[in-house]
Amino acid sequence: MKPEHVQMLASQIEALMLASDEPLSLTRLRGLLDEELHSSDIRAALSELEALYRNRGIQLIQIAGGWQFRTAPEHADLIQQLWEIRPQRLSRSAMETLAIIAYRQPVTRAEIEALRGVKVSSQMIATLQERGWIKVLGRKEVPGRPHLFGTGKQFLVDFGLESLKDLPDSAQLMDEDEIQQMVMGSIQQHENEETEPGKENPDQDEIGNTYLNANKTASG
Amino acid sequence: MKPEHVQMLASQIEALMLASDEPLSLTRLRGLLDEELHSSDIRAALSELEALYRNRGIQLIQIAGGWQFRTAPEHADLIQQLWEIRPQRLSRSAMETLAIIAYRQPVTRAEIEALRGVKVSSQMIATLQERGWIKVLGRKEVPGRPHLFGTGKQFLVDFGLESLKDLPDSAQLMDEDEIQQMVMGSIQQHENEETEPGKENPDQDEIGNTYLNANKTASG
Amino acid sequence: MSHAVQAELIAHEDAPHALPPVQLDQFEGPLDVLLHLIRSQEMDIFDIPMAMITVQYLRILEAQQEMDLEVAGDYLVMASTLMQLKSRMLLPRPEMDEEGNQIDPRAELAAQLVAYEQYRMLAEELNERPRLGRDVFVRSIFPESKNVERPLPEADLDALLLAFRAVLKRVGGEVRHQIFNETMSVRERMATVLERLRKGGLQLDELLADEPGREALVTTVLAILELWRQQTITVIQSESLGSITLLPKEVIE
Repeated sequence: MKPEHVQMLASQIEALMLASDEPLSLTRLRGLLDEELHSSDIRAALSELEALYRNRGIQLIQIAGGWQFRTAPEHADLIQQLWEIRPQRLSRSAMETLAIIAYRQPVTRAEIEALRGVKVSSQMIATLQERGWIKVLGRKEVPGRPHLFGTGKQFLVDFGLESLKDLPDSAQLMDEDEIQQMVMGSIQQHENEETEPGKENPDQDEIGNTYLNANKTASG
Repeated sequence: MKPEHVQMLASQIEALMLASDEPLSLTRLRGLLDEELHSSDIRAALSELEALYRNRGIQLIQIAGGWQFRTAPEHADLIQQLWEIRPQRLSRSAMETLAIIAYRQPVTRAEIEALRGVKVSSQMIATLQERGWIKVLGRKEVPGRPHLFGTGKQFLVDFGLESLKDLPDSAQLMDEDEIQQMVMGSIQQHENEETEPGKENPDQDEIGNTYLNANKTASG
Repeated sequence: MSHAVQAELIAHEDAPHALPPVQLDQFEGPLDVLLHLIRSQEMDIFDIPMAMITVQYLRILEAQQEMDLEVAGDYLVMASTLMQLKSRMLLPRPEMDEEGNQIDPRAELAAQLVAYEQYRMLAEELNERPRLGRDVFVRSIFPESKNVERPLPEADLDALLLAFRAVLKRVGGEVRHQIFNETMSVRERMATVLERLRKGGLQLDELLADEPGREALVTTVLAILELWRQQTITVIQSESLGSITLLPKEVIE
């Protein structure tokens, strides 16, 4: 492979390493990168990166069958200081995952992914489990027998909830416009039902339907 | 400061940047690093890092008053693949509303509606608010005391801006008076041309071009 | 040649045939439609042929069969503005302001269009900027060396609810209704039942024995039915009217 290709490859791998929340294995990298690449090309780019980051504040290390960026061990104290000042906030994606598990338990990872439209990493699940906020309730009897997740006791304790019933009803979480649309919808339905026999008020009916249809088109 | 000190400092900053979940400001860095350091030393180390990461898969970007590591934009597809993300599209109307708020803040909903010529739904305002892109800055002291909207910090973070001054083309943006003048001027010119004897087919093109050029400059 | 005559001539030309058909829902409002008409036909924004543009605008409006009433309002207001401007352009004598200068009735509309076009363009530019989470990404977990202890994340109910709202929004009305219609109490009970079944099978009576009151009983039954429907548990009744046994699909290793 030409040097500029190795460099391009190294650039791609560098970006993947930063964005990934799991160590990336050679197999995974090959799956993500150009399919025609040989493992040896990827290895070459990885060693180049490893060398590049040697003796720097960031290192590319091999762990759990893959590669990952870590801060250099000599800066441990500094990092400790950085983290002590402000406790970690859960990332937005972790929050969404937790919320889906809370409202939708028991739920599988695939179901969470379907709702979020994004992959849910093992690392994220592990973080939530470690915190005691979620736990495995059982397995779903579908191919692969995936774990079913639910919230743990610590979730109620930490979020100040007596029981899951104290979580606001999901309907309460809608905003003004959505509620108005729903109300309009049900009023209309009601009116349709009422005027059905004698058709006493046909005009209103028609306008209402137009409105409803338009809404459906808009949301569809 | 000696070169090896700058290098040590750069290494420390590099590690902090990797371990922080938000952009780190100069003040924050100084608090974490050796107290006897001057801001200028930190700046020097930061520029060295910035240069080092230019044209790489990872970049050190100045954002919302701080610095942060981000993947280079050219690897967007790759990371989307890694995360199995369907890139979220924001509606044009949401983007238009956001643009008006960003460039015209503080601005009321009625003013946005007047500019766009359509109603702005509460839902859209809520969506932008939830993302932290806009927030209520206060109320306008006119009848009804409507909310005044402006952009929030997350807007800078998500759109990769150091401050509002970095908004593209803000200098070229014409305000109401300037537009008024431009329109009056152009229309006047037309009338003159049209009343000029012998000029039956006014050279509309020329004025159109001037306007288009002005537009191009603004977008460039 | 006066505006009036010019406008009349154009109106008779039946120009719209040159325009490719457009749908109203491609647009963000009446100003967007007008700008499309003006720019695609290379008209001069400071000398808009009112008669032609009004005809074209109304055609697009007519082609749209169903319209949200609220949105329709904005389009209709513009239609009446256009018609009014068109008729003002037909007046034989030009209107004058206090200082005796000619007033072009279209000035206000032109200013509105210029202002809107600016923001339309800026919105596009803003949208094209590399955006965090779409084009550029940051690190989301921070696994540093072993001797560094990371404080545990803090619980924040508001953030949790906000996150859930965001999910609800994304999945949209209908899907949302299908997915989140069970009440929290049933969900909670489903989790409890599953947990109790972890150690092996249970008789239905055993499971229902501890339930205080009718509502709790109903909730548990609903939870069992839902788990059964989802094929998370097996329900066995060996003889009619015999006892019912609930089993986890397979005891967890």
